[in-house]
Amino acid sequence: MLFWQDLVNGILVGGIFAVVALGFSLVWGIMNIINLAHGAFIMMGAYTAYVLFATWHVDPFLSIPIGFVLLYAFGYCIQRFVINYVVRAPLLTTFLLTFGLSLLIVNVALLIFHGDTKGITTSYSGANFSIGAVTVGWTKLWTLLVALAITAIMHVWLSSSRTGRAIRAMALDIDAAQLTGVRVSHLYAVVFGLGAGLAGAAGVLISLSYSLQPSMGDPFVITAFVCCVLGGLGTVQGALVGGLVYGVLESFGAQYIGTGLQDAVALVVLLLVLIVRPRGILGKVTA
Amino acid sequence: MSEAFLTIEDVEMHFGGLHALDGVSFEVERGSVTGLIGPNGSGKTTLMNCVSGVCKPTRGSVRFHGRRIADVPTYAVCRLGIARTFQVVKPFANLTVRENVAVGAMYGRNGRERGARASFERAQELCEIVGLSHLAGRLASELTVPGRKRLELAKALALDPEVLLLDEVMAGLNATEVDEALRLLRTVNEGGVTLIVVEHLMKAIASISTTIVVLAEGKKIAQGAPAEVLASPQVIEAYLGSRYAARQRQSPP
Amino acid sequence: MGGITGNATALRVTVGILVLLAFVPLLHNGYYENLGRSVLMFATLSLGWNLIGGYTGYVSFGNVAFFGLGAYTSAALWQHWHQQSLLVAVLCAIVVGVVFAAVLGLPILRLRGHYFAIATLGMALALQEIVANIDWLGAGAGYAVRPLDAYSSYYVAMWIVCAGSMLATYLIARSKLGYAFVAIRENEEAAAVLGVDPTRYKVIAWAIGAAMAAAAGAVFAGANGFIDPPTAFATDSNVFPIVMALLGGVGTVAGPLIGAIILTAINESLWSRFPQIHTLFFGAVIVLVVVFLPRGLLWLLDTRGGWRAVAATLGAYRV
Amino acid sequence: MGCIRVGALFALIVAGALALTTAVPAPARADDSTIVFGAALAATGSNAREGALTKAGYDFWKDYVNAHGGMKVGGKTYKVDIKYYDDESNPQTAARLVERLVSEDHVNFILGPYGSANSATAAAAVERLKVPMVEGNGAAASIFSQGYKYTFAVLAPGFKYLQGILEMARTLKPAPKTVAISTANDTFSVEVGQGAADYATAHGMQVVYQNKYPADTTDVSAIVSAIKATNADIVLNGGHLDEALLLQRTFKEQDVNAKIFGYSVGPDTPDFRKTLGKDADWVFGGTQWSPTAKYQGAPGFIGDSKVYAAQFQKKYGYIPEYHNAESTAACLAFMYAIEKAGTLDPQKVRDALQNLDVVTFYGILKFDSRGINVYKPMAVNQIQHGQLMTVWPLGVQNAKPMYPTPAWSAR
Repeated sequence: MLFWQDLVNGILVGGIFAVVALGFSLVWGIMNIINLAHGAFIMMGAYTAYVLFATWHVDPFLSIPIGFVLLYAFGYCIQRFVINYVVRAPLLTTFLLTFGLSLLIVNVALLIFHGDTKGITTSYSGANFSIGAVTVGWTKLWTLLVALAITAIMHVWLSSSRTGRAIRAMALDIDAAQLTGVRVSHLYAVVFGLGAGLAGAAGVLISLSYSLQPSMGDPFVITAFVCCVLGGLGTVQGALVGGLVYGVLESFGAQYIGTGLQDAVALVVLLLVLIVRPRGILGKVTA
Repeated sequence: MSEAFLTIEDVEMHFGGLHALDGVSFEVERGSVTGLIGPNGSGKTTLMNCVSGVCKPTRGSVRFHGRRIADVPTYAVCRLGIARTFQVVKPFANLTVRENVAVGAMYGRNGRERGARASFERAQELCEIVGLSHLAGRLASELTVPGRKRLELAKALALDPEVLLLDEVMAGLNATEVDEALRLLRTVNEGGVTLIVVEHLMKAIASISTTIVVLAEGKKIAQGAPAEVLASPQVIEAYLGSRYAARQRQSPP
Repeated sequence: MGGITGNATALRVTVGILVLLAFVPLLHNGYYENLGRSVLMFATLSLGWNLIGGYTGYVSFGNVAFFGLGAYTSAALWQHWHQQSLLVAVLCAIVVGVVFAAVLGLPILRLRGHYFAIATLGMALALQEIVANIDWLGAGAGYAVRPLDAYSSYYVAMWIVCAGSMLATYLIARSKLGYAFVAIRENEEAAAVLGVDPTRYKVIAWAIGAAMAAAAGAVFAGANGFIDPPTAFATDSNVFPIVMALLGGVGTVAGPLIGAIILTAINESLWSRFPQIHTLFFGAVIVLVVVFLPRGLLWLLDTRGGWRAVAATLGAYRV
Repeated sequence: MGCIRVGALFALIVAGALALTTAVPAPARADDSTIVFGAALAATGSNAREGALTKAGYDFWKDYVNAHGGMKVGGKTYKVDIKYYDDESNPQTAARLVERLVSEDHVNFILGPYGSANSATAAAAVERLKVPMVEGNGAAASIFSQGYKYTFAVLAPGFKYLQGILEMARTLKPAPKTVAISTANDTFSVEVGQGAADYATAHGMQVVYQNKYPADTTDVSAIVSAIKATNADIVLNGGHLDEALLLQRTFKEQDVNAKIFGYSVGPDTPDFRKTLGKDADWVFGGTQWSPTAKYQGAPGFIGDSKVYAAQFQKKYGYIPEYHNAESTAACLAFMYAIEKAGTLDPQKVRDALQNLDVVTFYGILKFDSRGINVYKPMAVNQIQHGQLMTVWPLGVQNAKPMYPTPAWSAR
């Protein structure tokens, strides 16, 4: 009986992981940057939803686009005026730069919102329905549907829109793209902005199910990475597949191996996938 | 004669559908200088990669002192006594020229006997031989193209090789530099090192090689003494196309 | 000036400071002794990371795993065998660290770049979780470790471990081993053609670094008086050493200790003046160091590069 | 040429850094008519919030004593002051700051940091420095397993936290039989869970589920679905505020019903009630103290919890919870011990603390040989229609427990 409940739990949580991984995968796949501040962006998205909900009672699902736009602008500026200066530097530099940024953002949030734990409890939070023995929370189900919608939009946008194609060209070869008139510094900022925006949207979704405090975002960075590796880098569907697989894995790992080892199971799987199949399930061969 | 020194038996190399090498076989005697020529894309560099163990042939084998090169991991090939230079030069950019060469001296065939200090001395000697002694203290990234070619040669020699594979070492050099390079290669050959030279400069190849092997579209189309091979119609046709070869036949030089 | 030890004058000044640090216990001031021990600990961790991250060019985010293992080895020795001797603890910790580094290194070191960095981060986090579920090691609750009565012996032990690590790095940087590491960093394929077996030397670099981290962990466990998974595998002990190596000078002998002193000084002085926002300052310091000093302080002073090279490199990183 | 310039520049930088450290102003000792306490408390990091609550508890006592003529020690009256440092919720930092407070700032006594891990390292430090420390926020027994003589904890030990709820449950009709326990995998929570499990089995209840989850977990659905499968009468959790919120939400989301929902940390803090709103109703919380507890304190300080709560709310704007109260109690332990010892000599004050036996607004303060206040009983609170009421033990009760908790659908 537990099996189905855990499978459903895994898929529902996998939806959140997918949106978290989406932004991360874009920034990593296209600009080869591991964004350790991704968790801090998620936290900013969650707090945006909280502020809107607490002051004007804006329903979190409505504040997803707002969170996206705010974080897009924030991400665009950070890339354009900070990260662009070292974007071609060795991996160690960009790694530590985003770690420093994350520290900065989290501590600013701590100053503004203090350490106390906040949460959003809407009229419908906790509402659920049952199919046989399996209980499904409406909030989590809607989160999954929104996650699928965001992935679809991103996929369509990347493959068909002009900017989308320019970005994919840039991912293949910066210099070649620059030769054909692609304004790389602007497009880099667009991509990082998108990554941050998607993190903001994920943050809003997360604020519905999880409690909020300034360092809430940090565990999600590792989750994002595991999903990208599992699903395969550089493709939008990769992040989605990775998210769902990781959600189910963590759910079963917790149930059948031990709730105490929940994270360890996922990390060990990450190591195995990295060693056996670094390209991930859907990934194309990266350099 | 002891068992064959270096034999290439029916080597094939497939990249997906493309047959870069299609059954090439020939032997190399100890102490000889074999020129390897052929138009672009004839498989010269691929063959060099197979001989130097950088890649494993799809079929056939390269044997050195009877041992299959393919079975030996890349880093151990140089300890067998095979060294090579790269067409696309690969220096250690942040190390000085002397340090670049020293690494070869430390981990090459006789590397085990040499300490760090001895390796540096050997590296300094090699810098003088290839004419880089005045740049020995500079970073490898500061060298010009000809300078980097000399560095490649010095690094290969540092491995104390029995066989040295030279992949277009003289490309891009002016006339005087080519003569200097040829003189250097002759002294190295006289020192007992067997050479396999890949070049496009016919004059250079002809003057230094004892035998020449010609490749075209992955097949060996000729092998023999330089004068005889260079005059053969198939070689000319392979290089300059059939029309030119036809005119050549009617009015030989 | 043979060897890749980095700027010679800076090295002499740094060794001078290390010798000065040896006299801190004579001050009989608990606070300075604790602060000094922390600098020496982070310097050792930074030296350990520097071998794999600086010299061999493989950025590892998992060296805290070996620090934690060292700490737990020493804590287990106290908890189960009532063994308080520091020498035994450090030696056992080194053995445990090297064994784990070799066993985990063989598969993980086949990865490169981001994949390697995150695989090591994943390894450290997984190890923390696993240790938190082993009852023999105190599981999540961890356990207290009764420090020796002669408390300064922890300072002296940490000094010896740090000096030993620095000496080892210096000897390696002047020996063939150092050149194998650096060759792999510069260009792994070219290094292989020159006879350097990449896997072997990467594992050696990681194992030596692991030994240093484990030794520091063993001394830390006793000095700290309490060990639980979050303390032994703390993120700070993972990231600070890297920032310190970067600030001081990656791929040099003196860089890690210099970075450790400067960063601890900044952190400590910020503390007393701005208790609320000193972590925020720390984030800002990391961002500034990474953007303007990507190759560290010593690289600036290094006669090899000079100011032109600095400007050129910064220019090359821009888009 | 290059080397000298380089060396000089380089030495300058490093010397500057060392100077920065030493230039930290070592404040001269205040005049000798003030007793100075030192406290390394979290202002940043994961315990930032609880650190602030602890500071409020300490400061409330300091201001009260200074306003009421200070402390009389051996015929002389002293003002009282407390010096704070931020330990970043980091155990090593807490130990280093305790060293600094004693050897740099020459404080007389040490008030404990927040959290079990920080208290453990601080305990090792004060043992060396031979300066007594009283703490109110480190309940893990492992701190006291090393035979330390200079550390005292005013709060009841970790294993008693959830026992009050089980003790109350046995007196309720229909008597609940099965218990499910989930705990965070850290020093304090594991002990809380084990204490509850031992008490349950010792009193004829059956523990049908006992499991740990990673300390900073973001997903508890696996635990909740496993607990649902056991449909236990009593569902208990030993952990932190974040997990308490997460669990309570997921219980509702997966429609998990039980007669009693009990948490070691959560119901007492205003955030729990504010965030969950009516979903927080009926929840029980193990607590060291609550504003409605009826204890009659000895003279020299506020004796009645209600008066303490009122004056605290007037000063800080929120009703105090047990974090504040136990911090004030830690100061009270020092106050009564110092006045009894009649001197500021650390050794004599330590002995006075060891033999202390006094009742305060917070309850009895008495330490066993290890320094733990095993004599202090745990109270039980319940959130009834949004209000926090003390429902157990009978002596301090100001409302009857609402039992059993109705199903989610029936609320």
